[in-house]
Amino acid sequence: MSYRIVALLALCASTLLSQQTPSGTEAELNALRAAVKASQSAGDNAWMLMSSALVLLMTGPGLALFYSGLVRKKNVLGTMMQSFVMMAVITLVWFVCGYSLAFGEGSRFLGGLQYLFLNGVGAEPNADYAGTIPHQTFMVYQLMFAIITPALIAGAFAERVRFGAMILFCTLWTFIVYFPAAHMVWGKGGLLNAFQNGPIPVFDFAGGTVVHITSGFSALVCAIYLGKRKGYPVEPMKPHSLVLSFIGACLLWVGWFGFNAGSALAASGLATSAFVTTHFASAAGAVSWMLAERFRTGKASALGAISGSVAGLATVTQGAGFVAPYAGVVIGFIAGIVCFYMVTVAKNKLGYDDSLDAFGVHGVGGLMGCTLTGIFATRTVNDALKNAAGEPLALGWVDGNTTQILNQLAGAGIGIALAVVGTLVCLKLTELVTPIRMEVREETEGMDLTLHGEEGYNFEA
Amino acid sequence: MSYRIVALLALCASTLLSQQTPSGTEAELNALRAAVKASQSAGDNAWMLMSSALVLLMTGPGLALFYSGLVRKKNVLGTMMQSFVMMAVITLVWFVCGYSLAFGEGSRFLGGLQYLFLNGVGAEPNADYAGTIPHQTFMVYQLMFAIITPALIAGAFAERVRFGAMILFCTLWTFIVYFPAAHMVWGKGGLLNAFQNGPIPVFDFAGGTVVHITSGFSALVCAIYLGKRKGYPVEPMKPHSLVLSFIGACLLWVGWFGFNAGSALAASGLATSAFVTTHFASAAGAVSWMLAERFRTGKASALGAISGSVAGLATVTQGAGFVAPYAGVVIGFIAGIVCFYMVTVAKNKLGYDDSLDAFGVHGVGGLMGCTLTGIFATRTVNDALKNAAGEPLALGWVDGNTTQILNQLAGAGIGIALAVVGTLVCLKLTELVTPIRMEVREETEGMDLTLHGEEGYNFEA
Amino acid sequence: MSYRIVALLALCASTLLSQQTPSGTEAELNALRAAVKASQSAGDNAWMLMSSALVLLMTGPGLALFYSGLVRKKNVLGTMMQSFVMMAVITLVWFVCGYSLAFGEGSRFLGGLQYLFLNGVGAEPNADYAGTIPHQTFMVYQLMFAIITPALIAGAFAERVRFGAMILFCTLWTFIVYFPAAHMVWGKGGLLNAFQNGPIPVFDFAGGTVVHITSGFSALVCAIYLGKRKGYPVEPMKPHSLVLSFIGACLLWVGWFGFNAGSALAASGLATSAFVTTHFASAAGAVSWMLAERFRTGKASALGAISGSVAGLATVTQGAGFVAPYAGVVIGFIAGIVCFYMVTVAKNKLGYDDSLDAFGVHGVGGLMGCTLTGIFATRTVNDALKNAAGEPLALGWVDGNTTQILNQLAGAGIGIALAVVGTLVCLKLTELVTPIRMEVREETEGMDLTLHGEEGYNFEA
Amino acid sequence: MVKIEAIIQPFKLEEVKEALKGIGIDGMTVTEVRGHGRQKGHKEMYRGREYNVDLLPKIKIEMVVPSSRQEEVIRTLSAAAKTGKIGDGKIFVYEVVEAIRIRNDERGETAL
Amino acid sequence: MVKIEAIIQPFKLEEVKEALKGIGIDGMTVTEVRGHGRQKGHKEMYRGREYNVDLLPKIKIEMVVPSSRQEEVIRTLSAAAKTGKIGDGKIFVYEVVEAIRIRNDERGETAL
Amino acid sequence: MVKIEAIIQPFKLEEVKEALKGIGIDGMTVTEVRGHGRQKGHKEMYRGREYNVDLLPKIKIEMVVPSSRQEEVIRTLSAAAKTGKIGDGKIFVYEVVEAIRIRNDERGETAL
Ligand SMILES: Nc1ncnc2c1ncn2[C@@H]1O[C@H](COP(=O)(O)OP(=O)(O)O)[C@@H](O)[C@H]1O
Ligand SMILES: Nc1ncnc2c1ncn2[C@@H]1O[C@H](COP(=O)(O)OP(=O)(O)O)[C@@H](O)[C@H]1O
Ligand SMILES: Nc1ncnc2c1ncn2[C@@H]1O[C@H](COP(=O)(O)OP(=O)(O)O)[C@@H](O)[C@H]1O
Repeated sequence: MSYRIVALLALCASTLLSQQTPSGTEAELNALRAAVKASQSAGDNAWMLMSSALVLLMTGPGLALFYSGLVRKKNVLGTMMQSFVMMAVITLVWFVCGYSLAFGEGSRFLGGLQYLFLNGVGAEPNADYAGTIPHQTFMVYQLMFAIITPALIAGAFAERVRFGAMILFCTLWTFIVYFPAAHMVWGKGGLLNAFQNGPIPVFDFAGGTVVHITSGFSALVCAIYLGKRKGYPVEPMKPHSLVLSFIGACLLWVGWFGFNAGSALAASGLATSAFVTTHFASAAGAVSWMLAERFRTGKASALGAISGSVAGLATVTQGAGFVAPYAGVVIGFIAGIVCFYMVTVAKNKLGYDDSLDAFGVHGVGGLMGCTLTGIFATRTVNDALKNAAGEPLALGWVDGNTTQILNQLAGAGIGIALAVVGTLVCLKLTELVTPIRMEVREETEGMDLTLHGEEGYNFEA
Repeated sequence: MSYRIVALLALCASTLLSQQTPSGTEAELNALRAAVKASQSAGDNAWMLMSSALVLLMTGPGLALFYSGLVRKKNVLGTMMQSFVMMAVITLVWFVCGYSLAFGEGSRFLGGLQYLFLNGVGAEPNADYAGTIPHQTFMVYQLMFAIITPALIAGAFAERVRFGAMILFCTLWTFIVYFPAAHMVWGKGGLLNAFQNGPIPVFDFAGGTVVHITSGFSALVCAIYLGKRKGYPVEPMKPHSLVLSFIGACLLWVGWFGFNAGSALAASGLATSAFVTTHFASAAGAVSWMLAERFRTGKASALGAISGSVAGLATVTQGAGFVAPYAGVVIGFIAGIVCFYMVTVAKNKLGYDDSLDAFGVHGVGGLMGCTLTGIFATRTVNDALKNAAGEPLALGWVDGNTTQILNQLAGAGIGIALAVVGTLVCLKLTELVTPIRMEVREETEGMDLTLHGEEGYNFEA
Repeated sequence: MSYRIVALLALCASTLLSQQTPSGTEAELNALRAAVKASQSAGDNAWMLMSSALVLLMTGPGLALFYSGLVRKKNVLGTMMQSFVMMAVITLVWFVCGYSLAFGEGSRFLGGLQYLFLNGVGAEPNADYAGTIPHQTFMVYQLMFAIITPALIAGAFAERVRFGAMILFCTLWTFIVYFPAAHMVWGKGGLLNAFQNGPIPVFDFAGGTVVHITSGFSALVCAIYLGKRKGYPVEPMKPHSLVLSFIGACLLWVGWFGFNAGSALAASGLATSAFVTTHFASAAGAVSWMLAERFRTGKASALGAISGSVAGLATVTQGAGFVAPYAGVVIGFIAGIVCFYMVTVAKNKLGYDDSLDAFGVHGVGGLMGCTLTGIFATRTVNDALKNAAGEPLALGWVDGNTTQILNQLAGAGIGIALAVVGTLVCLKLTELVTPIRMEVREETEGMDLTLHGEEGYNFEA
Repeated sequence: MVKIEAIIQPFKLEEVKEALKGIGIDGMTVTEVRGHGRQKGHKEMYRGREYNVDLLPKIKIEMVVPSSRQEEVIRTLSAAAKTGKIGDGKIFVYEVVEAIRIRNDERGETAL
Repeated sequence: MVKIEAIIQPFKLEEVKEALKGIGIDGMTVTEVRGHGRQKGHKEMYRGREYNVDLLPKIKIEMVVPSSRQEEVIRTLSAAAKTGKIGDGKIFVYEVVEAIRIRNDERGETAL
Repeated sequence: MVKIEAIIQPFKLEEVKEALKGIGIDGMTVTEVRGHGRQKGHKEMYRGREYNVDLLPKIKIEMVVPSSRQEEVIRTLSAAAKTGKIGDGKIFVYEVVEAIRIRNDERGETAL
């Protein structure tokens, strides 16, 4: 708070002073400058605090509802807990060393330890990341991303993974996959950081690679490694409450504004632009998935509509602040169709049991989004990258930069490799400590009773 | 983003420079002015992005929950989809031409085509509408209104309308009723636009006429045209989950702050004032509906309380940024009683089947709100209208302007006429393409199964 | 709005003028100063309006869901209504005289009547409370606190209190307990107001004492006074839907950012700091409650996790804007363990029936938080208190001020005394007018049917 | 005494209840069940997985009545529940050995 | 063997179950049903539409027991379920032709 | 005619249904019930209050079949529902006095 107050006091002082001196002195101007800085910070901070809250809302209750509605009644709490426990555990990890490993200055692959226990992360902005908001705001905003990413994976092992093992796995995964990925793409000096001289500059506005590719491909590995749910695909395993999933999906849509538009790190025109592409992609994804269903099965379903919107959102994440509104529509439209195909046709053919389609939506969506960003990114939307003369650089194919798509693919490749190898390592490490899968009897009885000793619904009078 | 960055750079530059020059130069002052503009924009944009998110939250999950809780279990997803599909489809329409038709410069009745595909709608503010926020922010904020308005109508044909027909009807309706209404009241050069020299100046702060009167009266026409649900009013048709409706109503209340206070288009004192009247009207509406119930039936119900709050909110919408807090209380109180009467007594007498009372709450509330604004609007709250000498003009009756109420009634009349005729046209056009009503067998089985091939709840183990 | 517009006009004018005059004149500087003030206000107001919305979201649907999920199915609506009716009724009380009694200038114990009917509460900031936002914003923000506090008490008499009696009791309680408590701690001239020369300076950033101690201890008195629910503890009374409680808890977590970070009354670095400690305490509370459960019963439950997070949030409330992030973790961790013990062990031993643990979580958490603030408050986080030389004063034990803890305990003591005595008075007064407890038959049939004539779920086809 | 048990379409419940009241049959117990028979079910589809739902919602009504009223009840019930389409349901009749009213331990037909 | 079927007030379930365990009756099957009889229902009101709800929540308990224990079970059950007010419910008794334990295909009374 | 009533484990429903279809038994009515027997229940814990849940979810299947098919149905059903563990459930058989198809008032075995 201090610098705000100082600024205001200075402003007041200068107001008083100025009644004595005939014209604007240097002191007055400096006071004004400080006041303007404080007021710029207030506007940007208002938006970023709100965005942080929105991204947390995405995990709980958003994702928790989306996922838990899709499982059977006996697993509703267990599935919710997989999201919730990330909100709790990853927060503590972030506090201790996570933020430092992701955003500290370190190697090209991982941050250093200077921010251990958030040492030195205070109200002063960190100009490397966001020059107008408190460093702590940036820290807590990024924390919300670190929470939701492993929570997304949980979609792949829902209905069959033990609680303790899930926590252990996800915590390990955060260290082995997330922190490196975040550092490489967004961290100071990171290998893929386009804005800080990374040797392979990748445009990832809000985490298409960092969040969706990593979690999606990790989910695929988990789903295959763990094997199918008992009874799959013979026993019926209908979503127990699409009503919950629907609420969750709407909250994801709304929360995603914090995720994508918040990634502008300021309440700027760029934030608005990301907001718009995000919204358009979600809408287009819902429409195209519904159309695909309509043609294939004759009926557009509610589950289809919300899945399409989530697919659109996941896919536009990477390009949100780089592409024009029309591109948001195009990206969303492609996302809806491709993810529909993955989830309804390809998955059944390949035969793995990714219960909640974390791979089909986030993995595939993330990968497409990464690529499409290389095509649609344009300096008319984002002019932050400049050449020596201060002119904005061409970004994607539409700007005439036909090679960026290679960088994007390289980034995606690195993300996928990291996710696959890292996930296997984490699974093995976890198994050294504790069995991952529930016993058959536990799976039959359900997670709620066997893992948590509760039931989601007690509707008897 | 560019102008922000330029401003900040300029500010920094001037800071550096100023250490060489003894006193404030013109360049320094200009840099400061740009910086102040950017920082004003940040504050206002933060609020407007958040308001946009809040208005989307009203439709999904807000309205979707409110409505779907009131229908029978077999129609829960179908009803939710009516809201959700508007979030998807109207967004695309808005992108293609909707925004242009509503807010482009055109005739007194409809906007022009200059903003087709959002051409020219960028980060620069459009001073005709909102001088401190990116034009795109204004665009996307207004989109959220275009989404919720047809979604409100759906209340009148819930439980019996085919999905495709509903989409077609609502899309047509948006063209034939919504865009003209929005343009006349809020668009540049619009017939009823009080702030841009419309010949019949109507005060409609947040859409009492544009949103609630149009959707409410259209709902009445639809309800009558479609006829009653099979079995109405003999078969029991109890709300299947007032719990859902309750959640929805609370989210509507919260979201309405974005709707009404956001309509100040800035994080200003006027926004606060609208926030306060909105909250007060909602509270007063809940109280008066509960009292009315208590006197008539002996019991204040949860459905009554939430209906009263929605009635208060719908009714205060038109005047939110024109009236004082006490007037918010009065308007809300009247709304609760009158809408209670409409919904519980008049509707049953008249015998139409407006399943979810879109007319009784939004139509009647909107009409009352339009009129009451003519009474309670005051320049002590809103001084944006000035005479040649720059003094704020008297607004409503309480300011001594006894004739404004006639303008308001004229506006309402035009809105009603447009809604009734437009809706009939749209219904006829839709029927040319596809039958609107579900078959009897489908109605019996429910929308979820027959239209979407799903069920909302699968609670069997 | 006026001062914003004036500022902007002035700014424009000065821009024009400055093209004629060679250098910055006093008029130009003044215009700039006004513009900066307006823009600072926009940023802060954006955050405070949003925070107000978030705190309302905590009550409805947040708390309403959290509580109603824990009761039996037959009481779901009745329990929701206890929260909702506070949103309606306390709003009207606040409008009439509540704000004035809490924040008007008056005695050390209660505010005066100058703000009756919000007279004089307009767009101009009230520098006594928040110098950069409209006075109305401060008023409506504080209203949201006045709403949730009595709604929290309702946890203690859920499932057995008549609706009218509950409204009457809570309204009286607001007068006899809440307004005095709020005035003493936060009001101008209040006995415990650390920032306005209160003789017993208590640090209560966001209402640990004003909200949680008062409501928690009042809940205990109510629970004992009313006696147990019929059948308790023999009949099973399982939570009917932990799914609802889970959603509610997540919304409480998100909304609490408005509660605590909003209490900075600006979008400042202090707001961020409070945001961070709040989030950390919630996470730590969830973790420690889960660990405690794991050790005692072998299973970490969903109800445990969300209870722990609420305990962490309630406990950190008092210190949120005074303590460092690490202290948030410590406070949350302690909260989870102690409240776990209170709710699962101590309550059963003592034998009172605090159905929803309003005392065990809010009373105990509030008391701990009050004390811990005396330990962990530090000027490195909050430097608003200064000595004559303008240097920030030492705040808590960690700053070397070992006596503050005594002030905190004194404040807590006064809060508890006021709550206990005031609650007894209110209960007696209420009983003079109407019986408080439902009849046995009504309790058996449930609140929904007997009090409100509805049912929460009608799932029959 | 006999127990008459009818499986009917859910939307016919109200009508059947009224018809039975009409002939003075007041005591009955109703259960939500799912039935399988000649009536075709429907398909549901969740993300590409298809479910053939062949257990359809039905209502089971049970009444214990004096044997003398058996035919009258069957006739009334059947008439009220009939739509003539497959899925209308069945009526089954069972012997009842004894009936007791818990409230006052009355037994036999007076307990009904 | 006979089947004893009792329709009782929901809030009596716990008590009845304990009483039956007390006399060594362990096997039972419980169903949530709704009942209509002399007990008056209640009114519900949703936006001015009134519903007379005359199907009230009840619990049905079914036990198959050796005929020899019939009277003892009826007595115990009735005593535990009684409040003396209208709505307490009924007990019905039916002949059972055969009983089979699925686990091991035991038949007759040993299967209970 | 007899009614064959089986209480089975919920997760066995699909298998049992298929097995019965296999021998041409199409008509059946299914109810969600809760059962108590030798199978141990489980503990639930809500904020320190412990609940011993001894009523476990079961599925009741009822089929009315010609007496001649009784044994065949029992055998098929029992085989499909068996896991060999406690809790597999029971089959009970009752006499049916009459059966009526509501749709066309057919009676007796042709109504099944
Ligand atoms: N043999 C049977 N035993 C028990 N219930 C049956 C039997 N046959 C049919 N039912 C019940 O009756 C319902 C209607 O039967 P169905 O064959 O579909 O139509 P209909 O009675 O018109 O021939 C079924 O859904 C099932 O609940
Ligand atoms: N003839 C009957 N056949 C089947 N069930 C009955 C019959 N009569 C009553 N019942 C069941 O018993 C319940 C209680 O009956 P009711 O007449 O209300 O009270 P009481 O048993 O005290 O006379 C009813 O709700 C219904 O479920
Ligand atoms: N005597 C009985 N009467 C009615 N239902 C019974 C009886 N005994 C058991 N059941 C039902 O059968 C189910 C399984 O019985 P249980 O004793 O647990 O296992 P098993 O049948 O393998 O011995 C019970 O949950 C209950 O629903």
